[in-house]
Amino acid sequence: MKQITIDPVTRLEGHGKIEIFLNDKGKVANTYFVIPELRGFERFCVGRPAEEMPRITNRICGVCPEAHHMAATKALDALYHVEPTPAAKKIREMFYSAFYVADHTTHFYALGGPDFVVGPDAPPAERNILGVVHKVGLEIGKQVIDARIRNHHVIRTIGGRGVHPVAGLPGGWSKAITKEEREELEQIARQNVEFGLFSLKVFEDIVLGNQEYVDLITSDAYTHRTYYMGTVDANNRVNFYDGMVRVVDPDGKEFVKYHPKDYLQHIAEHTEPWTYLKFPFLKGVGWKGFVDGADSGVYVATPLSRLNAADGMATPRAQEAFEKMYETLGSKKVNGRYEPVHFRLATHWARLIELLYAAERMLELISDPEITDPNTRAPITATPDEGVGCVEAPRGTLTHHYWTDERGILTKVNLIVGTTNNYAPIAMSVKKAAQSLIKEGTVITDGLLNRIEMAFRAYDPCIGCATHTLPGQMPLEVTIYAADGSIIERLRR
Amino acid sequence: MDNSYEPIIVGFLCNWCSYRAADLAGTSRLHYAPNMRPIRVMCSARVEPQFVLKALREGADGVLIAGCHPGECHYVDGNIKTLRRYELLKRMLRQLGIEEERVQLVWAAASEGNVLADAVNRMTEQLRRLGPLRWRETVLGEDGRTVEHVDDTMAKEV
Amino acid sequence: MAAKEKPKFAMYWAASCGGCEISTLNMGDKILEVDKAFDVAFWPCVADFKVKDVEGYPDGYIDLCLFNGAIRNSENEEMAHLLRKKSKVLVAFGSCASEGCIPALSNLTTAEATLRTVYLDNPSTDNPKKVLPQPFTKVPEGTIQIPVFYERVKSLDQVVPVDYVMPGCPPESHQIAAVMDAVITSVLLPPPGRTIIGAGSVAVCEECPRQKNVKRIKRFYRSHEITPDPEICLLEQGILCMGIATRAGCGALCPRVNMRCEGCYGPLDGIEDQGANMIAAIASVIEEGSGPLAGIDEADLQRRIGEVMDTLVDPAGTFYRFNMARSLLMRARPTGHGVEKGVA
Amino acid sequence: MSEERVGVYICHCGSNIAGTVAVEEVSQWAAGLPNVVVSRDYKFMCSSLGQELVEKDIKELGLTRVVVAACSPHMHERTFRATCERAGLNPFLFEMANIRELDSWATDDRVAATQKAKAMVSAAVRRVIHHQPLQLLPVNINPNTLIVGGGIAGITAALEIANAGYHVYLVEREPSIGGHMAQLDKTFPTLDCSACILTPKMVDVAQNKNITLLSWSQVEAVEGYVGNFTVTVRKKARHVNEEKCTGCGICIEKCPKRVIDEVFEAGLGYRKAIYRPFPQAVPKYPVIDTASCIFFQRGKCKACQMFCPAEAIDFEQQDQILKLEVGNIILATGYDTFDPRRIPQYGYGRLANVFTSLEFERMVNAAGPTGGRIVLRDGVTTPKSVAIIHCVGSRDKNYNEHCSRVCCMYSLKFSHLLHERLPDAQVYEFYIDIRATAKRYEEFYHRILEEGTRFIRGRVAEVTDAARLPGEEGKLIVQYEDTLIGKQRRLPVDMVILSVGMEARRDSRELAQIFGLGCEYNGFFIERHPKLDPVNTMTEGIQIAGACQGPMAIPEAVAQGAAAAARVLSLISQGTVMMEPVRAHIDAEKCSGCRICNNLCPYNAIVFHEDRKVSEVITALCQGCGACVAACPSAAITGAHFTDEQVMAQIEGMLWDVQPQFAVTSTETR
Repeated sequence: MKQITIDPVTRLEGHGKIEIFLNDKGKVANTYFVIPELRGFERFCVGRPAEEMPRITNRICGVCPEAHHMAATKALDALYHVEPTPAAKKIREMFYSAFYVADHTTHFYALGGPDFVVGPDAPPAERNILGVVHKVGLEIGKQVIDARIRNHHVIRTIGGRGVHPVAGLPGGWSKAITKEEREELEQIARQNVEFGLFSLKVFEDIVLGNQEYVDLITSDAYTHRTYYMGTVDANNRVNFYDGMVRVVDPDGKEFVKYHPKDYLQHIAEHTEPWTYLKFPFLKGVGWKGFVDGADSGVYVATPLSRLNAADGMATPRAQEAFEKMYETLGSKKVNGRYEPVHFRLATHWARLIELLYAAERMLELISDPEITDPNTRAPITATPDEGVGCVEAPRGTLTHHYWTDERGILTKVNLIVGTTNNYAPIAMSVKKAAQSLIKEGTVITDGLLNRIEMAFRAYDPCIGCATHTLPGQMPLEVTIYAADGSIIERLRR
Repeated sequence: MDNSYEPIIVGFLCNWCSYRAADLAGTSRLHYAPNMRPIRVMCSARVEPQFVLKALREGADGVLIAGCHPGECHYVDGNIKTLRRYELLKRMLRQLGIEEERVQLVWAAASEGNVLADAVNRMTEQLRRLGPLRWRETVLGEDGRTVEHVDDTMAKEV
Repeated sequence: MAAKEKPKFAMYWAASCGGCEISTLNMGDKILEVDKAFDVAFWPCVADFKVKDVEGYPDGYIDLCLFNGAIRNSENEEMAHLLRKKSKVLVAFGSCASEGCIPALSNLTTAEATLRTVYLDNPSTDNPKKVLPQPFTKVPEGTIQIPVFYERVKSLDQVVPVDYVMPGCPPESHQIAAVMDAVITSVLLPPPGRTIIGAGSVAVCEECPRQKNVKRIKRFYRSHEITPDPEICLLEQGILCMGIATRAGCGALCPRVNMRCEGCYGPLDGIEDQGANMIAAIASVIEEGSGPLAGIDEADLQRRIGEVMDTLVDPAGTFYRFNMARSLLMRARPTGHGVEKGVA
Repeated sequence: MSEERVGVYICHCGSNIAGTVAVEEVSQWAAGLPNVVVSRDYKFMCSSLGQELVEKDIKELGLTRVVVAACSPHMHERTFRATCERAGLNPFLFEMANIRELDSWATDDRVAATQKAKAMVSAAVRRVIHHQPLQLLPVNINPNTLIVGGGIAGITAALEIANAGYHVYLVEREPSIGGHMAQLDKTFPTLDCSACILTPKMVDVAQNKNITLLSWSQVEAVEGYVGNFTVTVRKKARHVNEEKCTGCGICIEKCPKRVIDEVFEAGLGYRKAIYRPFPQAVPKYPVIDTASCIFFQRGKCKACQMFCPAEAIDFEQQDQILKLEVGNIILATGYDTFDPRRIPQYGYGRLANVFTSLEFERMVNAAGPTGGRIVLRDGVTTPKSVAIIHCVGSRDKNYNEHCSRVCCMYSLKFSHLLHERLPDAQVYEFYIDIRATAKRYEEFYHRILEEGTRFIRGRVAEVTDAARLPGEEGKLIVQYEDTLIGKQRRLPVDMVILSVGMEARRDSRELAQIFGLGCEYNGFFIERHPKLDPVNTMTEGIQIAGACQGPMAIPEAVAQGAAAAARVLSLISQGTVMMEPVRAHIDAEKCSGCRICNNLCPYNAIVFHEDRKVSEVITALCQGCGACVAACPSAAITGAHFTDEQVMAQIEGMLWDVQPQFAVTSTETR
């Protein structure tokens, strides 16, 4: 054992760091997107009783605790070889849909959206939820806030708490839905559908209505040809709660479709010494570095990729919106499927389509009388051993994998969280943005910084899931080094 | 480990049995290890697990809880409550990396000065073998920051 | 703080999940009032900012700083010192900042074990060269620096003095709103000095609607092992509810959906160690050994009590679910037995 | 930083402490501790001069807290509390560090002892700062008294208290009071008739209207505390109606069933199935021994009932459970004699003519089974030679380490009686050494010497009937080593008497548990202090008297009975007693009503108020064990004088020398 005594290291700021190195011609030689944070759940969960994982791992991320809660709960179903009761399944997916509505709303209006709603070159102080409210008017602002409030009310009613729900159990859910609650929730679901349609309208008016934005979206700076991952139902339509994981290649051909429990055969994670976050890639292709194309194992797991990987949406209005997006962005149908859309900024659009789907799905489920069946817990008889739980988190396919002893005490834990899937693509997008924006003797401005920021904000990176920062609002530090290593410019946000 | 190390034991003695046992040991000039520092409580049931952890954190190498024999508690069954708490505390201390010998529960009747003395001697020996605990220095490290151990199989430069 | 000119407000996260921010945003309209009442000086989640600006502020420039997240690495600690310097009132906001929370379960193991597990012994990791994140990395173009991963998680008050503590994982929105109201309407806060605000002064049981009776616990049940009676105290049913040893303020949300209180609001005043406190409380009401004592077989009694205690798996991970960093021992002993396994 | 002004006083206790602990060093070191304004060492702190030193400082230096490092608090805590009080300081603002029993007397390592003393002093200083002024709690004393055991000690105590005009419940488990003394013939050294001096007292008991005599009864449970005990007594069915029975004894006469009397006659004589142990028994009512009664065993007979003129026989009678309210309790449960079967080589139970001293007492007793004739087991042959073996089961590591203190003297008494009844018999006393320590004992010894008894110093190895030498046939041979001449010898005799020692009652431990007392390793009850407080126990309100405290002769048992009575009377006459204020208190503001504490209290002192959903401690019932204080998960319960703050501070103080050098941020230690 070699011993290194840790002292406070020299100053280091921001939760995400982008290092840009210029060559002697002043061109971008390389960029590094650094994640300086690790919390080590895989380690400290070992020794804990497995059934506690839904309530431990939701602390991985306070933005999408519902996703971790659900992945963990499903992992417990598998671990204890128990099938949740019908009511429990419906409650879970209903709950999960409400969460999607809330989360996508947050991102579009408060985090990612401002880039478009307020405008990419608007002063930073304006580019936030309050800016959005000023731009679109207090009335819409209220609507946004209400949408968040009512859906967190749903989450709280069904999951026990507004943030970090607690109700998930192997084979079930700790609380049934009463008839009264069902009626209230049905109203909320209807409002959500309205809100989903409204939001797509806002996007069309403000974004598609503005050619400058459309050009920005389709510009090469924000385009990548990679593999796309998403969970699909039996009919290859988008599903958030359950299904098979499907990966399509850059041309849209199905590369692989596997059961989530087999993820280890298809996914591996690459490690770099200059960051705490790992880079997942497709085993079948292999890690070729931060590069595009069918020969690189890099894949994306975002709202856009879910749509790319699927044949369509499972609800009527969402399906309409789905088709509209692909048509508008000039994607052709190849044997019944649209070609993938590679414009990263289109992810915002895809997100709103998912929002609408979630709202519609929620309405379907809550309208089902069986959802109020009090039998929400299946008895547990089997001895626990190993289990994988997988859901589509808003920011990508989320996988929890537990191993336990016969008492159900965790002996090993593996987690591949939503944003992690997109780490490599984000890094690449940032590099590409930097390369296309920094030419010889470019003056680095705040605007430039934001354009670079937009590159990763589209992914709605919840670094929180692997570290702790909030989607799209990563405090960012860009350091630009000259070839001789001297710092030309350091900009922070 | 250096031989200068002398374990320090904080002893919680119940007023009716074990403290009197200690008194008796003294009165009958039973010489035993001076490593135990006694704290008198009315009953071993007053000894909160918090006290034990506190003693360990403040630098004790071990904690001895002494009460009356089951069935002889001055307060009927206080010592049984102590036993229950001890059994649970023991299990938690195991998880915190503290050897079982470092926290012990013994019964000593008022007339058993020798039993108490023996317990202190035995425990002192065990702690000598285990070495110091001294929580702040060895576990928390100065100002609470500790030394990181890195296995040299772990690549430094890439 | 001064009622006249608009006070400066800051909110920052260290090692946290962001739930505190979400809970703050969930205040709803109140958030707009906050926007009205304060000049936001620093709030990554809501408004863009520059850390360099914060450095530029005069000391004590920020009137109210809500700091959430634990101290997990060197960078977190740096930010804690910076914000302490720049803030008149520093609030340890949420469980992570006030007592370590879930991330501090990491104190049951070691930094080395964590790095090893995440980057070397991990089933999905493809790391033939055994690459580990390094504080300094030479890349072809230069050197990249990342913060140092600390050996143990600390609470905010373990690195800088804290004026107030707002417990909860996360603090409930209505509690945040109440505190904000107090500040906005410049209601006098209690004297500072790690003073608890935005929470009750009694245990969760007070807010829990369940029927409480005299307790005699035969054995413990894990959440999946028993479907509890919805009317009766969970602890009486052998479910390890931490409500008895946990500060009220949430409204006993978890027991209301048939789940045990996990203790996220932390211990009550006068309790130094939530875990030890739970041991004292629940071990006291184990039925085993409550019978007549004449001619009792000590060894046998100890064995029977031990068997009951064994139904309580993972005491440390349960009792210190949120409190590890601020427990009396603060972390497990690396060289000790069982730490690596982390199991009893 | 606290404002308190602490005075520290280190006692030399002559050389008892100063011999091992560097007291001057400790006192100089203590002067440097936070809050300490004065630190002194003095030869004897408990002396009036030592105490005046403290009083003076309290007054002149305005001390608000006092620490005395000396002996055990059980020795002098009260002394120094009084000192503080005299100087106008609340007595509970004082703390004692026991650096004698727990330090200087327990080691000879001067360095370690001094270090340990410092630890205890710094702990006391840090603790005392958190002390609160407290007031003693007055508790009313119920004037009734329970006395358990109707031997001479119990009888004496009962009469003392009853004659003072207070009521006594005297519980005796045998059918009659009188105890062992009633079985004895003569008492040494005066040789007056045991029964003659005892029976008048027994009669007094029977006739005293202040005494409720509960014979054939046993205590089953005791609840409460000094001044207010509730005692559960089982009055076993006598099957004789005490209201009707005149004690005429016809039933006994008519009873066809004869059984060996193992208790009173020590197995030497017989009694009937309905019986009273001896003619002068008190009370006079007989009891039916259902185990041997023909009716109870086979369902017919009823002879006693047929002949009873008073129709007092009641086969239906059931045990009665009585609840007695008393303020004080005296235990005078006596002793058992050593069973010599445990020493097989002495042949008791195997060799017919080996007798125990108790058997011999009955034999020589004119009212005994042989009418006072000294004979061998055959009942006719008178022994020509008798060996009396001392210390049987006493002063012997294998059986009882203790000396039974009476055997020497009663053995001498036996010699005398033997010479008196069998003038030409040879009497040998095998002794280790003769212990004749009390008044007129030594004189008695010399008298016996002159009567011609042969005294042989040495332990008897064996008693056997295996004849080896001529003249041994048909005799018991005593094999012994004469330690005065260091020779193995054999002595043939006709009769051997084993002077068996005194042991604690076989059930003394169960008894101790019922009454909440401590037992010695050998089962005798533990007194509060062996010298200064021999009849008091650790449990307030419970006294012990007679041989249940340790082996003793009649005069001491009588003295202790009277002493215990005096104790009780002084409490009764005070009317109230002041109790330590070490009590638990629940802060209703902090109580969440979780009810964890509700069933923890052994005295049921904790009540739950459903309306307010909070628990409360009934102070009068609380005994201050602190079990609930430790258990309360809300820290809503505080234990006066043993608060968390006090103990935590004490812990820190104890570890002053291993606290890390660097300062710990206040935020981290809370």
